[in-house]
Amino acid sequence: MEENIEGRDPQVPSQKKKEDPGPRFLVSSSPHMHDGRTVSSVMRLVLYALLPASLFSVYLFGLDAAKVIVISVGSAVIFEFLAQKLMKKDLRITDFSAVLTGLLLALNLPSASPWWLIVAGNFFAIVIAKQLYGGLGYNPFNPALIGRVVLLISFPVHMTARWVTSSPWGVDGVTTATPLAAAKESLATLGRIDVAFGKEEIISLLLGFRPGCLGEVSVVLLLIGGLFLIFKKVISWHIPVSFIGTVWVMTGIFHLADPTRFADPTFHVISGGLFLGAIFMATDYVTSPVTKNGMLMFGAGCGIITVIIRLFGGYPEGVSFAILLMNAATPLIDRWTKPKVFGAVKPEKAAA
Amino acid sequence: MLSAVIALSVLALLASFGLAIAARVFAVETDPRIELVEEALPGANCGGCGYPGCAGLAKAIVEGKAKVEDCPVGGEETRKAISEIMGISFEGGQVRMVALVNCKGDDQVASKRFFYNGIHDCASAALIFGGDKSCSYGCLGLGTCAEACPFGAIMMLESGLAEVEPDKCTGCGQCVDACPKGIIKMVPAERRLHILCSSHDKGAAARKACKTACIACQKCVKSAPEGSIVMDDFLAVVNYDFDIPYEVAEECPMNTIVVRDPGDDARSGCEEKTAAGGGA
Amino acid sequence: MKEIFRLCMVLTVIAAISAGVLAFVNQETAEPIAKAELEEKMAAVRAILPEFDNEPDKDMVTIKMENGEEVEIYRGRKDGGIVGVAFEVVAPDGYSGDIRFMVGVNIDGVVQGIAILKHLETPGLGAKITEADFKDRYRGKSLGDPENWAVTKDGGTFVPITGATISSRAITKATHKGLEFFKQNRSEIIAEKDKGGDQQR
Amino acid sequence: MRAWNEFIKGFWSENPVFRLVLGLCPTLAVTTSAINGIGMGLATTFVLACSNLVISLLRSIIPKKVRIPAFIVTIATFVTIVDLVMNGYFHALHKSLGLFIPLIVVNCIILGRAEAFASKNSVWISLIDGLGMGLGFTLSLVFLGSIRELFGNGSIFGVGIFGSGFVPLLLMILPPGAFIVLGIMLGLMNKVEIALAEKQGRTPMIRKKHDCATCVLNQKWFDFGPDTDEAHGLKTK
Amino acid sequence: MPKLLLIIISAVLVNNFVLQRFLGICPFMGVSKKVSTALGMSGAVLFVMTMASVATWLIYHFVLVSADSVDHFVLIGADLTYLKTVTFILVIASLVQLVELVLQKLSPALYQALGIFLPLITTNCAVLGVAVLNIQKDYSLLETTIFGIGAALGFGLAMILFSGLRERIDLCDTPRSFRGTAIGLVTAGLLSLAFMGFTGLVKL
Amino acid sequence: MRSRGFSGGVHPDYNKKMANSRSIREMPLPDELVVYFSQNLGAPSKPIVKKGDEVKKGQVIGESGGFVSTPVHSPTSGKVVSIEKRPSPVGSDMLAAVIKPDGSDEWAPECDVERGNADLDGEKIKALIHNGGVVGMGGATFPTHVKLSPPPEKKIDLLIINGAECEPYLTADHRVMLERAAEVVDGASLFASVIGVGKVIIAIEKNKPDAIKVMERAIQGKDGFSVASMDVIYPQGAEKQLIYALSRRKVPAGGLPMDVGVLVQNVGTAVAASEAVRYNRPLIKRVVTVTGKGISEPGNIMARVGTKFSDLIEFCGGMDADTMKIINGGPMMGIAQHSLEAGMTKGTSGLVLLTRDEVGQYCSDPCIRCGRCLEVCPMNLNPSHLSIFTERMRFEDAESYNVMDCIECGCCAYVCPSRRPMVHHFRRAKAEIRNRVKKAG
Repeated sequence: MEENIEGRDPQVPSQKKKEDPGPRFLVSSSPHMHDGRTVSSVMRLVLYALLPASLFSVYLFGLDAAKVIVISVGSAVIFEFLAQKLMKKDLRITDFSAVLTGLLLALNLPSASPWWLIVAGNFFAIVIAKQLYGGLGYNPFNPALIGRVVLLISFPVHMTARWVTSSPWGVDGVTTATPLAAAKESLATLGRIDVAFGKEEIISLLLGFRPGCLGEVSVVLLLIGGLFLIFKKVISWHIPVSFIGTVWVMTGIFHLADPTRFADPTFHVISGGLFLGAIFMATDYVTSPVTKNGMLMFGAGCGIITVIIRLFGGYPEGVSFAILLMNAATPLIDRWTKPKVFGAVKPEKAAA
Repeated sequence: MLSAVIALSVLALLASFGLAIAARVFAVETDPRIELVEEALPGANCGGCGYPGCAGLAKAIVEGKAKVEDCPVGGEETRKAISEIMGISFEGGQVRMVALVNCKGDDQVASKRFFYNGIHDCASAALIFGGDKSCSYGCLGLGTCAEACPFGAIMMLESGLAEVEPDKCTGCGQCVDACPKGIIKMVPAERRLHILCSSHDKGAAARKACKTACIACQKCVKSAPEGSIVMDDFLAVVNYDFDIPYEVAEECPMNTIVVRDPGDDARSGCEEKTAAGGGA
Repeated sequence: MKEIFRLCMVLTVIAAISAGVLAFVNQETAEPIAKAELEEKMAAVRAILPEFDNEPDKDMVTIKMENGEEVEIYRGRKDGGIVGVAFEVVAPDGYSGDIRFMVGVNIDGVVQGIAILKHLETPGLGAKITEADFKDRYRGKSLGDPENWAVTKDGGTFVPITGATISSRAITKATHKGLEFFKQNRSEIIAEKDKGGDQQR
Repeated sequence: MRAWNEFIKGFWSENPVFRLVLGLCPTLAVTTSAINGIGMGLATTFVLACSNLVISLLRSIIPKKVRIPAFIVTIATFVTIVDLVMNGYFHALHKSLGLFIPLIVVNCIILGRAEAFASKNSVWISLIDGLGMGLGFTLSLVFLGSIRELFGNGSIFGVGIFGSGFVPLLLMILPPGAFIVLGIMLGLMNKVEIALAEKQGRTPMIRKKHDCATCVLNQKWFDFGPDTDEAHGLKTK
Repeated sequence: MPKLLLIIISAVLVNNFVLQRFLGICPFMGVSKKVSTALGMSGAVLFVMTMASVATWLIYHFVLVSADSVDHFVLIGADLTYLKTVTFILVIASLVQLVELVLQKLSPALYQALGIFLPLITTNCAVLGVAVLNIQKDYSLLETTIFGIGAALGFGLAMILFSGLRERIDLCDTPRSFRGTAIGLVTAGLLSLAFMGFTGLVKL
Repeated sequence: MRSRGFSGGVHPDYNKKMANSRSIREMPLPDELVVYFSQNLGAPSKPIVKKGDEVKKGQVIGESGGFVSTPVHSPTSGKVVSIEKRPSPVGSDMLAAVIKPDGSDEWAPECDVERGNADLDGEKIKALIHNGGVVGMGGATFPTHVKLSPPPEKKIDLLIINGAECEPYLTADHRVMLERAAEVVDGASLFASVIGVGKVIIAIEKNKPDAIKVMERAIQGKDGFSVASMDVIYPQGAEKQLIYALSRRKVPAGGLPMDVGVLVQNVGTAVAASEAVRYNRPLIKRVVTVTGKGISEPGNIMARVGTKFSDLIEFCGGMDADTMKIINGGPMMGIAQHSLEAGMTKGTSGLVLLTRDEVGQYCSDPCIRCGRCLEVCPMNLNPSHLSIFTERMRFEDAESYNVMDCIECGCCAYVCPSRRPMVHHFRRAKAEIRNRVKKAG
């Protein structure tokens, strides 16, 4: 009813000799059953959920995208292995967390990323942001996002200026700006938002036929992955819904106030990396609150910061920074949303 | 030049004089000795005294709630310094105490009852049938005492036993409280002969559980000076008031009695030993 | 009380000595500091003007703009004739703050060079405005040439720094404004009768 | 011999940055390049040596109760001297160090040495101590500055190392890079210290706590409280 | 009014005193073990910084600046601005200690909450830093006050976030040599990285 | 119909099919019985027999050691071989009377008396229940007479008979309800009359439709009795959760059911009470479910208190070589055994033999903070943080996060993907906190 714990069986008898009067049974505290879900199965489920978007990115950006994904996942695993070896820890490659970090980082990169950029990003993600804290479970910040933000501020040219339009198998992609960058650009140049936002654009934004990071482009596939995870009870709806909802409401208010300067809320929601961030990055267990109320606060906080950065900040996209900032606030949120113990309310006097 | 000198002097004068006046006006009485006592304490904040850190003890000492010798870590020097601050006479000559793990039953000699699967920590393991060792008095070897030691003086041996390094031990007693089996005792540092067993089981049962258990054969009691080793509920116990000749150790059929290397404590051990030895 | 008085006096004396020492050091260093500050500005002026043989800081005019701000204009001369003037321009729409830089123009209003004095642009991106490669893009340009003073993204001729369009745009705009300022006040700036910056000082 | 030991300890065993973890503000702020590190380091060294000298000269004159304000005025005087001189003769460096020159006043290393060392030791030894500590601080700053400059700009002391194909890791010269590099270096130094200590069979000296309460800067400055001279007599014993 | 708002936003988010300007690292690392102490410290810093900003500004403009550059009422004619480091530190230290004395006597409750942190920030370089910056940026008295408050709020925000993280990191399985300050610095770096997102939010 | 559940809880594999259709079999007398003197929560009993004494079935061999204590009776007639410490199924070795049956199985004269269904007054019933050594048979072994003596200011208006056997594998209560429905109802009405409660609910989970049917039939004509079918969710049988599911009353943290006017008794306890009152038969045997993949013939056995586990297993056809864990009780809250020499107690509701592939093993992986434990915790605690605090010895923090309210149901550890020994952590924290309180007090 459960799989083995990845070759790290505790001290259990394999076969015992008849005449040895030594121990025979395994003794532990209750409970003695388990539902069979392991860290690695959770991580694998998230990987499956990302699979459609990843494959589709290869279709959109061609071999470049495949290259980015392979290098990223490979280097993440290698860094994880080396770090654990160096720190003399148990090898835990098989929990798939490094694979997931590598894939998420890849999905956050433009398809034209050179190999050294990907490797550097993974170094910061795995070694600095994760293993230095003791590995999976201890990292206070989302490793993939640390990787991405380090790259973003270290190599701004590679990370913000070399977007490629999507085309089947990436054959004739041309360099251009992402929709959000274009919107910001037009605001700076013309003093007003100048984005075409008709039915056609909505559909191509939803499907993913637009420039952007590998994984952020196809909103529909990301949504499918997210629903799969919610259905499988890997994540709960709280963070994605409050995150995306807050962004929609806030940008909506600004849009109503001044439609020439602030783009349509729907545009804000489906362009950029909001879905990738809200569904796959903000919901990272280790770095998000554990309580449901905390999750709602976390999502709302992410949304508010995202909107502030997008509308008023220097960067066209604020999802990564927003999630990292809320990661920092997670311990405080957890502390302030401590669940109220069952029966903590004063007993009702009307017992009779 | 002149204006600079005037400006700064006046400022300094105003600041210092103003503060001096304010200090008089707003004076709040605090006992200055608290700070001094705290400074004299070792500052390890180990909690061995039972107060929250050295500051806590300092306050208690000054307020008369604690005694000068309540800091188990600080040596004679510390006590002397505090006594001086407190203006009380100081009597020296306290014996340095170190912790000792009274168990010799490592994984080779002590059998196990079951395979333990749980938290790697003695206190937790002891919650489940008192631990996996067949001997219910034995060291569980999971290192709770080593974790508790603020001075890194406890080593966990590969064989599944804890061992105190007397040189590093300050005698704070944290490990004594931490051990769920209660087998760590404080003993005078100058004593070398120990009976490393805590089992009150009867001979046969003890022997079955552990190959180095005290089986209460009384051989040591007979060969040692009267009263220096006493039987307590099937367990031979050393009375550390006595200096026992090291030959007694050889009497033990179970190798439970050991003489710890007499040379490893160079500073005080040697002369103390000869002095005490002469007395006995 | 007596003790407190003593303490205060000690402190006061120390402060007095300190003030004396500092006053002395200040006196001694006042001149070098002023010189260094001037030299800093002149280094920029030298970089953006054609060769000159006078001391532009002593040959300076001040022009009051409509908003009340005064602009100092350093004039470089060779053999007595003005070869170019340098003045400070502020680009208010830099990426993360004002960019202050100096523009050098010859008397025909052709840019001889720009020198960045102070900026807060992103290192590695906007901060590339300080690189010669970028600054050279403005050399030899004047109001009519090119026709369209804008970065290529806005349909102009100036190639912006990759990924730092905003900074490039700010510089372009401010340079353009500077040229217009020069054109408007040209007569005043190169008017010989104002010669003798000493009076200005 | 004693002088040599006092001098050398600033480089490793009591290195202000890596062992005592003092003076982090300037360490983090100015180490964007190796040259900045030298400038800041030498400025600090000058102040440290001079203030140690003066304070150990005056140590018998200054009453204990106002020693901290007296020390700080002395220190501030030297800092201002450095500030003025640097502004006059090293204008560019002064500009890039900016705010952190006046802030040398509150660098814990300086007042710390004054309080813990100069006020108790002879003039010569205090001077040596100040020089050693200051140079140790300088060395640490140059070391950090070199690393950050190397990766963040591809050069050391402005000399290109990697050639033109190198894409600098800008993070290194940005604020986050300062924290991260210092953190990692500190960790690695601790590792070295642990290894060294193991070899020499002693307990590694690692400052686990970074505690303001122990910092001399943060004690009461003016001590005009009720007369406790007897108590203070005990304290210094 | 908008300028004041911008000063606050800039001091809190964009040019955060601790994370971007490296001021006040000592208390940031030292008093951030627990959220409760971080809160107390932040309160004390807010108090001291605001007061110190105002006090030093007044001293600077009424005592040190020479007569002909400022129209203010001036006590002494000569330009004594080179004495600002010495005077500022004296003024700040005296002021803090005075406040501490007064609090201890008059409002024991407030002293309990803030008082124990007051001596810890006597010469926090953030306090001296804010005083010097006020002069550098040529702020008016109102702007100075606002900047002092903003800087303290930024300090507090960073401090409280960091203390939460610190409490969590304390429970981590960090390699031995990185425990304590080293991993704390790395964490501060990552926090600073997150704050980089606010770059360009305000142009000052 | 509103949901009969609570927030949290898990749905483990119940695995009840192995034994729930097997009717109760009487086990023949074994060669040796190990009867512990500590059979209940509270003070242990005081031995009143010595080595070599002849005893009769039902004879008191240990008398009540206090108010919260019950007498212990000899489960059969025979000879006391020794009084010594024996391995115990619940903790460290305990004092026990080792009895060698003489085979005649002869009742002591005062026992097995037909008293008929005569109405008795409350105090008399309580005394009979106490003398019969009746304890809570759900596993907690709290002396029943104590539960029946609430302080006068606590007015109790609801009696719940707990037939919600939520522990996986176990079917003992299920079979008891099917086969001894009349006694269950009789026991319930005895309890009701003692505390003067008009309303009695027999709570049974929906996955036991046959038991619901049988019990409904059994209560026909009984005023105030009803059968409630409960949601199938673990731990439905836990007192506080059961009370909440039935009445929406929340037992205050640190409080008892009587604080909200409720009394909960297990079905097995009802049967034992009925026997003790009607026939003067003390509690000397009970139904044990012996099940799990490790046993050859799973089943529900009526066995004497004191029957050694090895005998029980032998009676059920022996165990599989692959058996890795033997649990006294159910797999969620039961206690893993290290010795088969231990004898069953009044609280042994099952013996579950798990093979290697059924056992959930622990490792000390770090918490990945997935929050699943918060979702399932029926007490609304934060097990994730609690276990981290305990791991780092931060017991004050654990206390401030209400570790003392943990009911050790095991839901958190059941769902933890990092396989952390959560309950073990909490038991450690509780022990530590109790110690500190003791030290301080």
